[in-house]
Amino acid sequence: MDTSLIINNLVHPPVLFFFLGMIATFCKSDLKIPDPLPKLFSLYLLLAIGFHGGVELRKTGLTHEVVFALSAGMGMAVIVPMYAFFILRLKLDVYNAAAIAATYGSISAVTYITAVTFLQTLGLEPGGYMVASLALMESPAIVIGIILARIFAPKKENDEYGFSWSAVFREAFLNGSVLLITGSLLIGLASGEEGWDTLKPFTKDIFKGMLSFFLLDMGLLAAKRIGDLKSAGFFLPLFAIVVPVFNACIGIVVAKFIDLQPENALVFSVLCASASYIAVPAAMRLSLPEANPSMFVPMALAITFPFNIIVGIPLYYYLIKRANELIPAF
Amino acid sequence: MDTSLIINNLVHPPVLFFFLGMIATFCKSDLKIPDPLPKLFSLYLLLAIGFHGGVELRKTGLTHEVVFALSAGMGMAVIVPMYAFFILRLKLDVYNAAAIAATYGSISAVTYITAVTFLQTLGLEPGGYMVASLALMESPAIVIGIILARIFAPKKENDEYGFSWSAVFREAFLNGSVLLITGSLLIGLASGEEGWDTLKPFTKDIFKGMLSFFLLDMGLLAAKRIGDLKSAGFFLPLFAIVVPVFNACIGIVVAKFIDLQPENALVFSVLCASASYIAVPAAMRLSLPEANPSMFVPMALAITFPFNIIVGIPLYYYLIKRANELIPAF
Amino acid sequence: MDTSLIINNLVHPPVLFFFLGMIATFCKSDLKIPDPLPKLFSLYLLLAIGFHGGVELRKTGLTHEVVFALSAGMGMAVIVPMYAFFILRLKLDVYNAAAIAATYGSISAVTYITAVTFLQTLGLEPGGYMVASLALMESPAIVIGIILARIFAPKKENDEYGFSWSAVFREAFLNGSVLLITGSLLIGLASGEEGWDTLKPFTKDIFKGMLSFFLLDMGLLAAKRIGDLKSAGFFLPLFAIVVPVFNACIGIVVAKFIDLQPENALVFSVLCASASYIAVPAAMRLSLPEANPSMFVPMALAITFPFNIIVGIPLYYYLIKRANELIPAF
Amino acid sequence: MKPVSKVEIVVDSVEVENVAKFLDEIGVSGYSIINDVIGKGHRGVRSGYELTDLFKNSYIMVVCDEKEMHRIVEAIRPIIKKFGGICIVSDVVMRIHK
Amino acid sequence: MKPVSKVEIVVDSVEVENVAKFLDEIGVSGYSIINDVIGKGHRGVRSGYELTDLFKNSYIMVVCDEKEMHRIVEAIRPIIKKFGGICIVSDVVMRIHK
Amino acid sequence: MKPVSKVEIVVDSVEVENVAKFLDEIGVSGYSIINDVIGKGHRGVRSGYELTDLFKNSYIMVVCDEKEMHRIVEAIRPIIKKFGGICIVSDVVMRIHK
Ligand SMILES: Nc1ncnc2c1ncn2[C@@H]1O[C@H](COP(=O)(O)O)[C@@H](O)[C@H]1O
Ligand SMILES: Nc1ncnc2c1ncn2[C@@H]1O[C@H](COP(=O)(O)O)[C@@H](O)[C@H]1O
Ligand SMILES: Nc1ncnc2c1ncn2[C@@H]1O[C@H](COP(=O)(O)O)[C@@H](O)[C@H]1O
Ligand code: NA
Ligand code: NA
Ligand code: NA
Repeated sequence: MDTSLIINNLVHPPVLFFFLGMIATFCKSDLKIPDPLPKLFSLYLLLAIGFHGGVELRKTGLTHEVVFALSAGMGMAVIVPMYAFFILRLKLDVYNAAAIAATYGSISAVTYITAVTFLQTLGLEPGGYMVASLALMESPAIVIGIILARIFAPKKENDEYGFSWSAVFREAFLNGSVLLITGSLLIGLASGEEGWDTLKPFTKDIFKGMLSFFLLDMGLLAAKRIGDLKSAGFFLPLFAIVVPVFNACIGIVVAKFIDLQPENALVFSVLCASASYIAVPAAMRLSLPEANPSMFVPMALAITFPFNIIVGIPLYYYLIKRANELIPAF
Repeated sequence: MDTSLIINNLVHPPVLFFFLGMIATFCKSDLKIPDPLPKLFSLYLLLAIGFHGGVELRKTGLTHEVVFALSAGMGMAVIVPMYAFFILRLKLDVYNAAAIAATYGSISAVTYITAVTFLQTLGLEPGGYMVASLALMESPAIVIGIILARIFAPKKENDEYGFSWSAVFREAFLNGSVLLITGSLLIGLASGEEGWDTLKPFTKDIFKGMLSFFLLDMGLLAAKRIGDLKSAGFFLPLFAIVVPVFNACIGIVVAKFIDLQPENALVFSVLCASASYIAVPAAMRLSLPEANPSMFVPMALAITFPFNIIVGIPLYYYLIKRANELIPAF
Repeated sequence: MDTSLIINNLVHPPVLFFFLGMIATFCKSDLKIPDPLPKLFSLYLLLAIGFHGGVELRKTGLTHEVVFALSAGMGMAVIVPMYAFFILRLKLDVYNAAAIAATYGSISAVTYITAVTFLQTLGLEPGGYMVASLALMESPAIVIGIILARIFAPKKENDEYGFSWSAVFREAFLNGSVLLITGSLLIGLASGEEGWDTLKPFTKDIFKGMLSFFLLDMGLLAAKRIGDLKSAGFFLPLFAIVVPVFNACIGIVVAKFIDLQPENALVFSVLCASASYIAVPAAMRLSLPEANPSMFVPMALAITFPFNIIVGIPLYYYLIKRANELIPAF
Repeated sequence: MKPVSKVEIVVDSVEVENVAKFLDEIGVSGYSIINDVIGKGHRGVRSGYELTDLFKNSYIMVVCDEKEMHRIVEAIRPIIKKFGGICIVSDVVMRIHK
Repeated sequence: MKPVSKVEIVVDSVEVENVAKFLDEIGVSGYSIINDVIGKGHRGVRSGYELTDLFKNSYIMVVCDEKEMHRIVEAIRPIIKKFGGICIVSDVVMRIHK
Repeated sequence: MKPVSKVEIVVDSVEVENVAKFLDEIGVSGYSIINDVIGKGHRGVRSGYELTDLFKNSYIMVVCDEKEMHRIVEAIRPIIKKFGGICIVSDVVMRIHK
């Protein structure tokens, strides 16, 4: 594997700020980005990503490639939580297995952006429509996870207090992050080039700076959360690395099948590999309060996220390149 | 009325984000811009508007047109709360009538900006000095409202605890939003073109983005507050639409009299039509605690503001154009 | 002294916003930048300053001039608190003397930036490596202050509860502001020109705007804190002006010795003259809780900071120019 | 100066609206809520989660008469049972309330 | 270990500085304030207003002796009468205060 | 419905983690913490400092049995002695805690 790829990824400022955050926590600095500033950065990123994606999607139109990519994304978001659930059941109770399955079936928008940023340093630009894929892949796993829990949970424990399917669907499809990215995408779609000119200095020019700030915070948080998993043994940390790589590989194969460009294939496989630490915890808290958030949150935030950012993205890109060399045309 | 005007207004990203916010609240999404981020956006907007206005005012100088526009603005800010008070007294007690009168006599800076933005999409740029008008029109209605309440309120109820005229004037003329916009205007005036070059990327380039964010929040809030008026019957919602339109019409006539350019006439009439949901509630809380904020706040925020943003601005512009066609020279 | 220098400094927007803040507090406006927004601006400024400095340092390399400047900075940061401590002991107990000594031995990043901004309006740009000096000069005074307190404090009072040297060093060298500026400097160093292009719109273009906002808040705070010193007599306010000027003069002489360019000499002397109101209070609170924060905080924030911003920077620059005229080559 | 009960409740913040709804149904004269309460209990540490508004508690205080107190306790029992929390009651003297 | 009174006050946040001023005048040994308290009472829901710092309550706790307690209650009565709020008193044991 | 002690502590926010550590060592069943408490006491006004997270208090509430209460009071005495604060105790009735 080309080490320059990894290094190239690592010396990029946003990724370096992620390291700075981790280091700050590890050496017990009191550096802190106080509430609700992390929320400002994450709202900004969602708005900017969505809007940009919408503008691009308008340029592309709904081509075959787009339809294939979106369908494939939806498919992955449904299948991943299912098989993950049964693996997790080997070691965990129904509730935690369902919550972690949902976590890995859903996606992380910041991992996505970091992949896009990585591609840009290589001079590549993935199709903006992949943002639509991102938006579509956030919700299904939440519903699947809750369905699985309700099928397999021992009936007597299943206290109905406070449960309603409408709340589940609202949490899955209308939670803040899904709604903001989807809404911004539609706004981008509606306002097109003209809208883009209006918002570009905000949504594009300062984007990398806002991303750096957010990654600084993610580094602080990831390092702080890693301790939560100390008592978890080997299974969960291993799961948090092996399953994303496996999902990325499926993603790469699927991308090859539907003939995505390498840059789009990377983004697609990164979506498959990423795990949710925003939308899923919110949904689980309401619909599966029995699941332990100090398991599924640190897995996504403190292991899978840094792994994807540091090792995963260049690794998946390397695999895509190799796959393309071996099987030039399908 | 030219429907392309309305559509043109509506597909502008900031306005679309306002809709997104309303939709999010209506479908009970948990999308939220947590405190104090809305404050960040509103402070930014006031600073940027004021500064820009000051720089422009320095270019224009204190011409006849400027003096006329400022005086007319002041006049409207004094007269509107007076006549509004007596209309409101038909249905409301003295305190609430006075508070609502002050609300409609004062102005909304974000409505103003949205009108400017609307003009910019038509390739027009109103005189920056209108910002001075904005700043001057914020305070008088507050004082008028309180004077009216003290004249007409039944004496025995009028508990003097905590009341002082100096506090009233401080709230009216030195409240945060008035002070920031006026101060920034003076800073723009003092630092001129050179200062503008220094701050332009901050106060101009990212402006529309910050506006979009703020309007997103305004949409969330407006939709949330609309429920407060459910029990209010027809009078207040009707007032919240009819009186702004009426004020806009007076504004249009006055603008014609003092011979303002169409773009300045629009901005002027929008100021007349807009209602305050920041400065006035703050002042009323201290000086008229007997007035019910769950009346005057939702009227301004949930009815008049969206109405002006969506229908009012293009409507007033259409009326100005028609008036100019009918009476080419005065 | 050339009055145009002072005026030139004063009509610069960021400085004007500082005045606006002071005026707002003095006339009891309710203008407020609510928590944690000031933190957003200060984190941004540290990140941007550090990153810019790192990129510049990479261009310069570790030249003789750089090494000299860094060493001289370190030296000042060690010596200033020592002599200040003994002056302060004339009037104050050990704890307060030590805390104030640390305050004046350490630095203020925003004073530094304001000096850089002042130079830019004159068309000058100090060497980016001075940021390294800034980062190096923040911590030593904290350690010196605590050592002095422990040497001179009456032993019996010296309750050991909660004291540890490791905590002292962590507070001094790993506190949030030191870590963020140092980390950002290293990231700038690592990512160089390419990284700069990525982050420039964020770290440079909107910088003056963010600085204006922060200075607005500093004005609000400084004016609010000035009252805390009412009961303090003449000694402390006098100290808060005389010692900075004296430190600046030493700085100017040292800068002449190590042959710094005028712009670098100004920045160096401003660092010597500035007093810490972020890192030092944090460290003192933990390690010298006996010291009274309502002495050392308002001295740095409400007297020394405004003095340096308004009078100090042009004064020191004037002195540097005069010194260069009198002693052209050393 | 009448003696009343003070009910203090700590629950997961996502449940606070439900608790308020119950209180409205019971018809108490008022209540006060403090959000952003962190803590520890049988379900482990709850110190908030910066990326969402989750994993925090809210504190609710209700001053009411004894009958209302009993009804409140019954109404929030299932909430605390499912989502965790604590409810304590003490005697206070109401000095001023319009 | 001396028995003292605990006075708890909930008032509109804009009045909290006035309450503090009264407490200073009365000369209590100290007080604690929690801002950002929301609630409901005779004047309806008070859940804050995002665009200003208005329509929120503050909670003030004062630990004091009985005489001070009576003076506090009298001092804040007009504030609560005009701007709303609640004031309750209970008996506690002071364990540590320097 | 068992009678328990409620311990309320106000300390400098920088000490709150130490207090929590003590509570963990003592082994109480839980505690709740409210940060961003301001106030006044022997050490003057503490109303926070916008540029750092300093000069604020935290409020800690622990519901526990009497024995634990005594141990808590002893454990935090040195903290309050050095860094200031207050600790009061009252009797409450525990109604619900899983
Ligand atoms: N003994 C206690 N004293 C005070 N607060 C408690 C106690 N036990 C639980 N709590 C609060 O209630 C929350 C939920 O408790 P639990 O359901 O036991 O996890 C905790 O996070 C604490 O904030
Ligand atoms: N019975 C009560 N119990 C607790 N808090 C109350 C009660 N009544 C009023 N409050 C608080 O006092 C505030 C003002 O009350 P009011 O003046 O009745 O509207 C409310 O918003 C609540 O925060
Ligand atoms: N009598 C009191 N009643 C309520 N809170 C107090 C009292 N005395 C002190 N406090 C709180 O404890 C903090 C520290 O007190 P002190 O150590 O006396 O300065 C103060 O800032 C208050 O928040
Ligand atoms: Na995934
Ligand atoms: Na108006
Ligand atoms: Na210094």
